Amino acid sequence: MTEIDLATDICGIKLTGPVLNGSGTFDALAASRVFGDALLEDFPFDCYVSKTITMNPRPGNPPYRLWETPSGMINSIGLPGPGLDGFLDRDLALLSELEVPLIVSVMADSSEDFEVLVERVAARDEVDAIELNVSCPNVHSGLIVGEQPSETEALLKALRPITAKPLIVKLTPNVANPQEIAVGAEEGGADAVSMINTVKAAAVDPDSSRAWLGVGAGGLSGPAVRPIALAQVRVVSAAISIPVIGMGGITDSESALEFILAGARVIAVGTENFRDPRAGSEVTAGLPAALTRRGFGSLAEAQSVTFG
Amino acid sequence: MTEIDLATDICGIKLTGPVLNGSGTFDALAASRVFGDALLEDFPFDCYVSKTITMNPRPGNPPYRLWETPSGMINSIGLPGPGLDGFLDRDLALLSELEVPLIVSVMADSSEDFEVLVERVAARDEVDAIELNVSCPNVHSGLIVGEQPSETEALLKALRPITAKPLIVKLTPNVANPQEIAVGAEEGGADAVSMINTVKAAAVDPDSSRAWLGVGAGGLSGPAVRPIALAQVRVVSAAISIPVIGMGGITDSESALEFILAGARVIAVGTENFRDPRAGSEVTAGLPAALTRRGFGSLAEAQSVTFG
Amino acid sequence: MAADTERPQAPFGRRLCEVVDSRPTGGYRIFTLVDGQGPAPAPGQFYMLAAAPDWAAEGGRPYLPRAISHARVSENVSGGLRLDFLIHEVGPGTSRLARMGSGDQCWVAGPFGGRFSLPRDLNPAAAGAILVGGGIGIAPMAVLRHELVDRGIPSRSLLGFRDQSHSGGVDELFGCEETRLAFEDGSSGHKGYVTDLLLQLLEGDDAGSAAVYTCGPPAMLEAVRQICLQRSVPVELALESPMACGYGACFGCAVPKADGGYLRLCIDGPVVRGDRIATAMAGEPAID
Amino acid sequence: MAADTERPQAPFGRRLCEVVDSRPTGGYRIFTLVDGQGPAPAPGQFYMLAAAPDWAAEGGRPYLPRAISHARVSENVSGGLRLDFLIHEVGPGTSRLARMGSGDQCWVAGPFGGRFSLPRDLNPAAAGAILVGGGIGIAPMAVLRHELVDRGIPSRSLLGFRDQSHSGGVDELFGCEETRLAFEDGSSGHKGYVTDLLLQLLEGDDAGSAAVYTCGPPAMLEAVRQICLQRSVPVELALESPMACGYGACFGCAVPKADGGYLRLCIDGPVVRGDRIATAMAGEPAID
Ligand SMILES: Cc1cc2nc3c(=O)[nH]c(=O)nc-3n(C[C@H](O)[C@H](O)[C@H](O)COP(=O)(O)OP(=O)(O)OC[C@H]3O[C@@H](n4cnc5c(N)ncnc54)[C@H](O)[C@@H]3O)c2cc1C
Ligand SMILES: Cc1cc2nc3c(=O)[nH]c(=O)nc-3n(C[C@H](O)[C@H](O)[C@H](O)COP(=O)(O)OP(=O)(O)OC[C@H]3O[C@@H](n4cnc5c(N)ncnc54)[C@H](O)[C@@H]3O)c2cc1C
Ligand SMILES: Cc1cc2nc3c(=O)[nH]c(=O)nc-3n(C[C@H](O)[C@H](O)[C@H](O)COP(=O)(O)O)c2cc1C
Ligand SMILES: Cc1cc2nc3c(=O)[nH]c(=O)nc-3n(C[C@H](O)[C@H](O)[C@H](O)COP(=O)(O)O)c2cc1C
Ligand code: FES
Ligand code: FES
Repeated sequence: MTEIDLATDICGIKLTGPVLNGSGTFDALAASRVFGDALLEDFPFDCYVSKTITMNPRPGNPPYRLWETPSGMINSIGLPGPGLDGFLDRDLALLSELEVPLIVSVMADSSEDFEVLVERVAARDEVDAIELNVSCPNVHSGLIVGEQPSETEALLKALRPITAKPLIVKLTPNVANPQEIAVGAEEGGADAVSMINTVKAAAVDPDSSRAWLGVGAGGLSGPAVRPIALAQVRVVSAAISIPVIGMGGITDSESALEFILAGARVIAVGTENFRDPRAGSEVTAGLPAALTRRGFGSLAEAQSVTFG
Repeated sequence: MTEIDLATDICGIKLTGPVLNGSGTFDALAASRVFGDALLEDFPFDCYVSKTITMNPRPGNPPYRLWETPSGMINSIGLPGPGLDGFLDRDLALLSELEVPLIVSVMADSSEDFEVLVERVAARDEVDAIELNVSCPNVHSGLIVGEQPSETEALLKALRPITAKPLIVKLTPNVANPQEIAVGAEEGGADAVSMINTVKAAAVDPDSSRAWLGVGAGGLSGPAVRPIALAQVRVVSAAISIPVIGMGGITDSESALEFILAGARVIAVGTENFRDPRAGSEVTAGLPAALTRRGFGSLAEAQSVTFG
Repeated sequence: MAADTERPQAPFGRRLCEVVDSRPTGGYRIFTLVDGQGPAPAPGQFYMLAAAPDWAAEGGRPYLPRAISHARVSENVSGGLRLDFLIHEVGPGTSRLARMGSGDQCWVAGPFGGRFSLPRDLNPAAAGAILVGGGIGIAPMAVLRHELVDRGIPSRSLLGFRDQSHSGGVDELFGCEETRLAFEDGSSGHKGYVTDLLLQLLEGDDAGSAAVYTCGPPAMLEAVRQICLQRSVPVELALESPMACGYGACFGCAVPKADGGYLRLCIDGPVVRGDRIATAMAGEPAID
Repeated sequence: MAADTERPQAPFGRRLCEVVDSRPTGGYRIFTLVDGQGPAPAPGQFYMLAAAPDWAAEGGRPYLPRAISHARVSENVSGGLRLDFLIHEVGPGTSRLARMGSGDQCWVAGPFGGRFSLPRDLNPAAAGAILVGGGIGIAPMAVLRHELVDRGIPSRSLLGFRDQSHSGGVDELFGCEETRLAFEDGSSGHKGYVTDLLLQLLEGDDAGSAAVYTCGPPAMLEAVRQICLQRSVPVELALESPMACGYGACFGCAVPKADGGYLRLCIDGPVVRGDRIATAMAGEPAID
């Protein structure tokens, strides 16, 4: 096979290839405890996205937090984490040892808190871009920010002046028209959107007659949602001119390429990391052959396809 | 095992059991051509729901109309059918040979056409109830009726005076808050809601770099969507007092019972009919054991559970 | 409601049948099921098959059953029918079916769909039949050939293959019967397309007394269809289209009709007259 | 970043290992894998396993790998390790694993998690160890027992079972070593709970010199934990919780800590000291 060039970029950040991780699906710090030096020597992603950081430390949701479904899983993790200070003081220094660009995901329930998060995170040199997880209710309007184009646009307009670093909006799939939210994000000044987050889902305890998850419901991910994600990437990428980071059920290079053909510029591996800690590397390893099979000479050619 | 009573009702229609078919997933006329008398002697459902009928004959969408996905399938069938006259003049007389109650599904793109459909269908004695497929744009407002609580309520208010027969609203899952639509339906005078319809989805041609489906995108069904359907049944049934007809990836008595525990009164089998023409009968056959295993003495006991 | 009485009727539902044999053949695979419940299928009919119990392999597919034509039918010594199926592995479903071995169980529904007409019903002037098969499309041709032999109706079989690795089943399904082979890569028989052989026959023959039957890849079917339509030779094609159910429930298997609209291939086909359809290549991406 | 050096470290990624044996044992099943890449696991560690290639069975599950403790480890004559796993079939994942046979392949990641402490590290006054196992929870106890024997540390094993059909592996894993058995149905050994045997021991013994280790169903673990906490006897529990990844990636395996918040059982456990957690029954529906 001839050499296939996988180098690319997202919002100006140069990447050795198009494979990111989905926020919250790979804890590089835990993985380095478990796998040791091998993790850094053989890091599976071309860019690392942190778990979503919040202002204050959070314990996360009560158990159970997981359930397996046909070709997928539901989680109700609830954003456990050390809070902004803990992240900046401890985790960030460790994450900067990674030899790939770093995107930090943040969430807040008010525009003011979002401003603090973006300002303090963006101030750190280790950070290349910020992803805004907007599946949260606006404490003033009560509306879920990421469900309303106007709320999303307003949030971006408030955050945009704070930093020159790229701002990425993580879209929720739980809306009738994700392209409207994406347009709101673009108009507010976002540099990219990433999609999809998990799809609202529930499971029944196999033994009792109650909800299995401790908080009643959660979010579906994995191959089951891939067709939903592909449809949303298709309509969103057609509606905006900023790039799309595509994800949702990517398991291998073939499904990764499907997202790129549907309109994503780069892709992220989420749930598949749980099945295979090196899933990101496996996706990358298979991409040249997958591109060649469909007649592309480079990643850039596939990225330029206009999908029907 | 002690005798378990499966008899129930939906909007006052007495049923021998809780198992319906999803509209458009079992063509009783075609099945009787293929399987002969066995179909009537061993009919798999306690109530039959017709494919959605439209005012005028429709050819349906260009091929391909199907694609298999992880634990599911996407369809873009496009409501092919004989139109109202063809249905009333030919199909309906044949369907009345079925020994179970009959629900006729209808769709239109204006309130006026909906009124004609409901009036003429409801006038026929063979018909026990009417299901309104509202995943269609309002020709005046341009809004998708089933995506807007106010549009749904307005449609029901227009249709309610036309007939005393039960009106069932089939909800789309492609909204942020299906409970708001359900409340609109209830306030407009609906007698029940049925849910979920298919989830917007797309697939990439494995060989070319185009969309596989002839019209670009379609709807996802099958076990992959079951967790999504369960979550929506959970929130919708908690928000309304009219009954829910639950569906979405039901494959067996265990998954059927999950819907009832989550808040559905009766359930419908859709895509599983394609894998097994007698899927409805198999679900029914397993229900007594599934109820017993969870400690229920009757279907009514499971129906009365308040889900956590 | 009215049943279709002119075709063997499938038992209602699906049933488990045992795999009693499975063997490779020229790049394809043949396996044999014993069906204790179904009627003898007619040439052109097909079954919906799903390996049991692990139909879904890695990745959540296959999920739906797969439409497969029978390639041969015979009586089983201890009762029931022996059904042979010829499989070309092109994806998760056919791969999973091809991996079944003796003793495994397979879900079976069918036989579904209608049969090939007899030559006289297709063309009152027909002297015999010309069978044109390509790739795994030779399976329904083999079944039809056997029926024609049984009825004493003369036929000629023209079989086309890309190369040796896409030519399974010929010896086993056509045995010592006379066939004319075409290989695109010239590795054996005529070098080129099977339609070359058909053109030769129709030019030699009195085209007016021919009745053509064909099954194979869409491009071949469309070529055969055009050749026949241009010469007013009646032709029946056994088509494929994505099928979820096989019994008219899903409306997925749409094929465009010549006079507009679509037919449901599973119940209105899979055998269709060449002049009834708009194209044998529906859904195939247009060639740039 | 810093690696955990006090525990055997898993190779990065997952690997295919061959199943070389599989056999029933008292209602459960034991199978043996040969692992050519991983380090020898320590008592208490576990692996994430998924049968290959058909992990997903009918219905799209199993999808995620399953956490399984090793039940025995030995050197393989031709290299690598022989790992035994004891399986209780409770759903699609364990059923699919139990159906693997000799020659099949299995995806393996691990060993994951931390190990049991030695008795002296748990209780400086410890004279020996008391091992309390229930059901398949006897597997990690067997591994710990072997290590203690190798190190010449005295231990007593108390094993509890619901009935004979939930008592697999005792003979094979504990061999001729002395064990005290309890059966809830009285079919053998003590009639009742294994905690009855523990109470007897702790009353006879000087509780101050005991170190207790336990693995089994949540209700049993919580009973053992309470018994020990009340008597200030140090106890380590090997817990279970739903796990998607096993290496700290998903945050799914939360277990409530005694001082608030949650630990990630896969990396902070699965072995935890009794006084570190709020309950061994997190997530279990409250009893009405
Ligand atoms: C009536 C009928 C009879 C058939 N008889 C046989 C037979 O005897 N032997 C045999 O091997 N196969 C037969 N087929 C084809 C077989 O059903 C498909 O190849 C199979 O469904 C593909 O499933 P898969 O999971 O292996 O591959 P998939 O991943 O589903 O498909 C692989 C590739 O094939 C193409 N494709 C898949 N299905 C279709 C389709 N129906 N029409 C056009 N393109 C398609 C797609 O482009 C895809 O890239 C028959 C089909 C029909 C409708
Ligand atoms: C560290 C660890 C070590 C383990 N070691 C073994 C072992 O050696 N042998 C063995 O057979 N099993 C072991 N298990 C348990 C095993 O992982 C689960 O039984 C398995 O995941 C269930 O999968 P399934 O598909 O068979 O059943 P599922 O359908 O997933 O579950 C069946 C039932 O078990 C319950 N359940 C499932 N998973 C859990 C869980 N993690 N916690 C509590 N309840 C649950 C549910 O109520 C469900 O009804 C271990 C688990 C952990 C976390
Ligand atoms: C266990 C789990 C935790 C997640 N945590 C986060 C998170 O903290 N922030 C976020 O934006 N998305 C989070 N996600 C969503 C993923 O990043 C991703 O959008 C989604 O899972 C779809 O991709 P997948 O199907 O490949 O997993 C999480 C997903 C899972 C499964
Ligand atoms: C091929 C196909 C055709 C369908 N046609 C209709 C239809 O005409 N009207 C309608 O209301 N729903 C239609 N549906 C939706 C189903 O009735 C059902 O709501 C959905 O498929 C979810 O259930 P399932 O997962 O059990 O299939 C169709 C679904 C499929 C798969
Ligand atoms: S395959 Fe379902 S209607 Fe033809
Ligand atoms: S199992 Fe994933 S973090 Fe513990």
